[in-house]
Amino acid sequence: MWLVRPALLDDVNQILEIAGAAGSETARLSSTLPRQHEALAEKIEHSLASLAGKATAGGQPPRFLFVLEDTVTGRIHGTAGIDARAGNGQPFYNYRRDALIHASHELGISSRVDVLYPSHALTDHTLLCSFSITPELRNTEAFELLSRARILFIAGHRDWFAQHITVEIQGVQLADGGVPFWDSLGRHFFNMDFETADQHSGVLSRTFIAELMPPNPIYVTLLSEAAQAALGQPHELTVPNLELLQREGFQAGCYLDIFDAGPVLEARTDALHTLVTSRSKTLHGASEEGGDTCLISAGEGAGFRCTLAPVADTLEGTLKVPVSIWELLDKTAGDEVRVAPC
Amino acid sequence: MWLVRPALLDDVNQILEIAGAAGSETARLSSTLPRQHEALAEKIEHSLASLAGKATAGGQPPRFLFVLEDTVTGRIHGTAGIDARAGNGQPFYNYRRDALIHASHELGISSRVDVLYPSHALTDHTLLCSFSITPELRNTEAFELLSRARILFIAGHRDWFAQHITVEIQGVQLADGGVPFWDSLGRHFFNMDFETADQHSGVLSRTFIAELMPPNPIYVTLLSEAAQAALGQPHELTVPNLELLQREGFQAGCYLDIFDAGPVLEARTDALHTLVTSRSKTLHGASEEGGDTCLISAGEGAGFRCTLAPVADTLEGTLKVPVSIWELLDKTAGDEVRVAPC
Amino acid sequence: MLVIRPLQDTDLDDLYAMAQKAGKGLTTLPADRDLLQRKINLARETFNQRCAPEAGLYLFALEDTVTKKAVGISGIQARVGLDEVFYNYRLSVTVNASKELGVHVRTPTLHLSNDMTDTSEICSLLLSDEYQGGGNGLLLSRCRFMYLDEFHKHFSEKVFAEMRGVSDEQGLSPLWDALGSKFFDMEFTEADMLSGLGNKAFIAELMPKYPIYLPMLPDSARAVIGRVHGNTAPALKMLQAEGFNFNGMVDIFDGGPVVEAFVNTIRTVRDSRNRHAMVTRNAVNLDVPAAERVMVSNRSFRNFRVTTVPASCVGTDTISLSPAVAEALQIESGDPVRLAPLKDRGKWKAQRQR
Amino acid sequence: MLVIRPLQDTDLDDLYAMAQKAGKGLTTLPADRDLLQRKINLARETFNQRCAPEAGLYLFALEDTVTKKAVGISGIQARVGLDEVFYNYRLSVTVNASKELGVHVRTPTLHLSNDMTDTSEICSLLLSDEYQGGGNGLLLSRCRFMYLDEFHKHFSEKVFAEMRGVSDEQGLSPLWDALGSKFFDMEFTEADMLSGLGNKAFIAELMPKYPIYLPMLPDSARAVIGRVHGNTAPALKMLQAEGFNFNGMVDIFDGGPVVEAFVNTIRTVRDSRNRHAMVTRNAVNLDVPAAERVMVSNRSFRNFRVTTVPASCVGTDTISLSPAVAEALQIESGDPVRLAPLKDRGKWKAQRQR
Repeated sequence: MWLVRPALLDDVNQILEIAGAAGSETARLSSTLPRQHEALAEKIEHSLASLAGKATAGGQPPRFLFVLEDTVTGRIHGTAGIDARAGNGQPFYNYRRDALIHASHELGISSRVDVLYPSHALTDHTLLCSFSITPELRNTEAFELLSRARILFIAGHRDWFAQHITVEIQGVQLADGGVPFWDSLGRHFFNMDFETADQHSGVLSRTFIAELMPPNPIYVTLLSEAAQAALGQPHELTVPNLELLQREGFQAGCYLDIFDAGPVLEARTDALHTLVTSRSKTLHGASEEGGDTCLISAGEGAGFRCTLAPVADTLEGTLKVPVSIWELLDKTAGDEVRVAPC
Repeated sequence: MWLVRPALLDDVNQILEIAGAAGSETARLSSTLPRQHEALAEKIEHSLASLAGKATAGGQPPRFLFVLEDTVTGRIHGTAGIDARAGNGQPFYNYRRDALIHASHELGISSRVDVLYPSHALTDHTLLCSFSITPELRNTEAFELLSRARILFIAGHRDWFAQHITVEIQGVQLADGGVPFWDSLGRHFFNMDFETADQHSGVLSRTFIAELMPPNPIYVTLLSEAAQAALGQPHELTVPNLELLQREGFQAGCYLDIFDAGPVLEARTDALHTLVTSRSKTLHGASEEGGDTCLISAGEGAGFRCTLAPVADTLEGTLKVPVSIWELLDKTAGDEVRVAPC
Repeated sequence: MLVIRPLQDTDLDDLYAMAQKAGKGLTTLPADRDLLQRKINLARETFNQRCAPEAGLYLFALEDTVTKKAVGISGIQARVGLDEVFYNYRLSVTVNASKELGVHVRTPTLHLSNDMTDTSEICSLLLSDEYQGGGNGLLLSRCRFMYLDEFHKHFSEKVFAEMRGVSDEQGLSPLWDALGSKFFDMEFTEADMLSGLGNKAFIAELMPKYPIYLPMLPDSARAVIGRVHGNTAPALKMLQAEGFNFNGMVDIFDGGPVVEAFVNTIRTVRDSRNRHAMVTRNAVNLDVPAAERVMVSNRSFRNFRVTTVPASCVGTDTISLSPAVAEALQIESGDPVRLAPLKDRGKWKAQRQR
Repeated sequence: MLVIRPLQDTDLDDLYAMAQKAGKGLTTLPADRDLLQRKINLARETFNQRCAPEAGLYLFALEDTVTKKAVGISGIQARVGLDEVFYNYRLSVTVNASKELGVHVRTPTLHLSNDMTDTSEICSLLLSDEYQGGGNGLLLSRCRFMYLDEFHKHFSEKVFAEMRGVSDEQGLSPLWDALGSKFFDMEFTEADMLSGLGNKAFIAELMPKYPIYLPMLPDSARAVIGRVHGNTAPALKMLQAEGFNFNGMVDIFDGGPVVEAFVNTIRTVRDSRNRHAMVTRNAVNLDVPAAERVMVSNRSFRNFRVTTVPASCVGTDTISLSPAVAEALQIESGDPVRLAPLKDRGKWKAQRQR
């Protein structure tokens, strides 16, 4: 069985294996997941404090990290995070793509001039982040479970999160590791390769972005052709994730990632599909494994659990779920759970 | 009876009376209506050409001007316009209000810095404009007729208009004529008073805005307090109009008028209330004046007419309307009309 | 004899012929008769002080007194940026640094600037091919410094010159290709021509307003920023010898540098001396090398005239001039004149300074 | 006798006392023992060439040889903007014009700039109250030009000084109130102090990046841009006399001007002359007015020393120095020394030039 639960300090080594080897495809797809033992442990501690509803040192807003566990082997196969407030108390950087129209009345010329404006407009939105999964699980129901479990968590702890929710999709990266947008823009100012900058942004304070980012708007027409083509384009590996998020109700707007120009998706939190379609139910036993497979979650804070189970609904608002699932959720008959259709 | 119909060249003098005396309250509220005979005549000619579906010299997009006529006296009491494409082939200027977050990690300081970016993002949206009405008709059904008739025109000529529709609401102006936002910003660059600039923007090519507008973004915190307070605020006289437009589905976004910082309202054209609730019906006679008062329009292009009438609907999709109205609309039984509830 | 004098109506044909031959390089003197006539008119108004001093355009012709033809032209614009907005890019540096990461990056950056507004410009230099050499170009250029000095109240303290930037044989400019062409939907030569014709509203309308970070431009474009066209290198060298320095501004189209100097530090100005004319019939060999010549001006505002004579004519308080030279300068014995060496380290100067 | 020499460890207490007295005006020398000690250490490393040449901080003390106390300090920063990003505003002009409307408007505009990066700065001048007057301030300031000239390879061609801007008795700055305070949620003195302590990351983080149009600031703020504090006016006058000019840059906090000069055109440099020391026991009246004194340096990089002697001591090839002066300069007869007048139009200079 696949189970999504909060990350624990004991998970550090296994998570590092997933986030692990620099340059692996998995790693590239999870820039906000630290690759250093200490930084990761801190992130998990912060998550645990957030789950306990505790204020943390420095008054950082809550951040949560969940893992995908194979309950048979006990092994961890993926991670998924939520930052309650994008930027975590500091500015959250994006480029906002906008167009100016340069027109000469006298010459009868009119042209559209695309400009990338530095923007912090998404600061303090809730952010889905730190998503990583072992490659063999892509396009499986475990993948969907891991991603959507977060929305059930948000549904169960709605007060902790903002009205708007955002997720950054990794942008175009070539087979040789080159990132066209970065190579055309950021590299000149940060004087480092994409991997390094991306890792810094996950681990360090974001002061370095304020310090190193070009302070003025950027004309798109001066970017390399490859960089222009990459604006707002997702990395091909992220397409399944992107589609999943679009089904959730996320839409690409005018914001782009400052490092790789990947699209930034936005949604109203209360309009997320999983949240809207989820229902609170009372847990009951099922004699046989019948019914549609659903996402089912239970528990508050550190007790949060989410899994997939065949569910039979009853007219009385109770839910028949196999007893094996009760244990996984750490709940028993009569307890409240939250269920959402797959 | 009140009738809305396309403006004709014969109307010039009467329109000038309404738009007329500089400094009158009416005049202030209709900056895109020229106050010069020749310019107004040109505008009407352009409207007539547009109504005839003719391309105009210089390839300017269609622009329409309608008048509100008292059919008893034949006098004109108001005007309302539509520009099919805001900017009329040139950039349409707004300020886009956005916030940057200036935060120092080390000092633990974080502040929101509002910035006004020059923007042309609303260029080519359809624009409602040139609205003026004699003061005694404010808050009457004639007022509503004049404003909403345009939406019925759009409904009947949907292909001529864009997907998005915009309307600029006049911003704060003091009793002494001073415009706080202009006095704090534009005046320094345009070296003229608000009235002059506003009139130029209605009459001249907008080249002068490209030439005179400050080329860089503006920090809100450096505006005068009165100007800051005026950002996005409507002139009090426009409140009835604003409310009417809000009922239509228009909403204020992040755009502001570059001269007075009045709010710029936006809507999806196809979602406009009058458009969504309007129906095509076949005209029939009514023996008695019964039924709810509705907006009723008919005619294509230069034949467009719109008035208010008590209407009795039938189950068969026909419409019973007093015969006096038929004449007003220049239609007869069996002709198609468009009707929308008040 | 070659003499500098104010440009006049009768010069139109000669000027037009020169402009036609010069081709595309000289944007301030396009081969357009109407425009050239307007410039002549403006120059006449200027010398006659019938236009606002700051609007003045002082144009000088180099006349061959034998053929009575104008064979060269040069000018001074009293103030730029009054009628039309005057644009340059300022070549600046943006520094981004992070202590935390040990990163320190300098990014050369072009900022759109109007900072030359209200400054006097030396401009419009053009010399017929047949008259190249023999110091004629120097005379045409340097006579302006004598005028600037003489009538400095009409000009700014600092003067500048825009130097033609790099372009290839086809008139293609690497900077234009990488930058301007992305914003102006026209050819370099067309843009340059429009700008030269004084039609600059299109620049305000079409120009990118935000700074341009140079690392985003290709090497070919970055390489030409602040560099002059091969044909202009001698002119640059001459101005540098006069004390002009690159002031950090470049042309918005081709990246050519702007050089500037304070009038009172220009070498020609510093080395100028006053004398009185002494018209004499003593035979003087006028045909000496440029290094042995001095420029003599008649110090007239309205009818400024300059020619060159051998340095050997210069005395302690006077200068001996033949009747022909005096006539060319429209002076008589006893009239004050002002001298300056034609060449750097010219003989006369060396004599005077040691 | 007062002698200039490199700052050394034993000066910490004197320096601290001076900094305390000076109060808030001098941001590069705050009364902070740790910081001052670090500066002394850096200066030692610099004179001993144990740090990168471009990181050098050359600090000189003015020592009273009687009391052995340091009574003044002045310095040269080899290059600014290397360790921390160096910010100024460039005072520029934005021109907007419309022919159609006949409008032409010039808007003074502040652009954030890092353009002083890599330039040498003269800085940190401080003189004890009891030693004001008698040319001591001139010595403290001008000894730096002798050093810049002598070791010009270690410095940029151009040097600059930031002049303290206008603030009132309470330390309130009109420009800060109108501009900085809107973006930095702190007091002017705190910001200035943080900046002086070398903690400049906050500037990159909090500073407005887009240009500031001056008409949007109140008159009180506009009036002080490019103007110096009353207390700094004499220092500005001194630098102007040396040939320093306002270069269009102003301080981002208080609007004080930046003045700059090419080292080789600084008056002290131009008027410097070499001599050989001749130690003599002839009685010389050392107590002559500043105008009649010359500065004498021992031309040493590591142990640079300068003092003043009467101009009357200067001979054609030599200069007569008393044993006490020679000892103070740590030289002997026959050693080369370099001289420069202490005051503008000082007696010695006048003698030399005519």
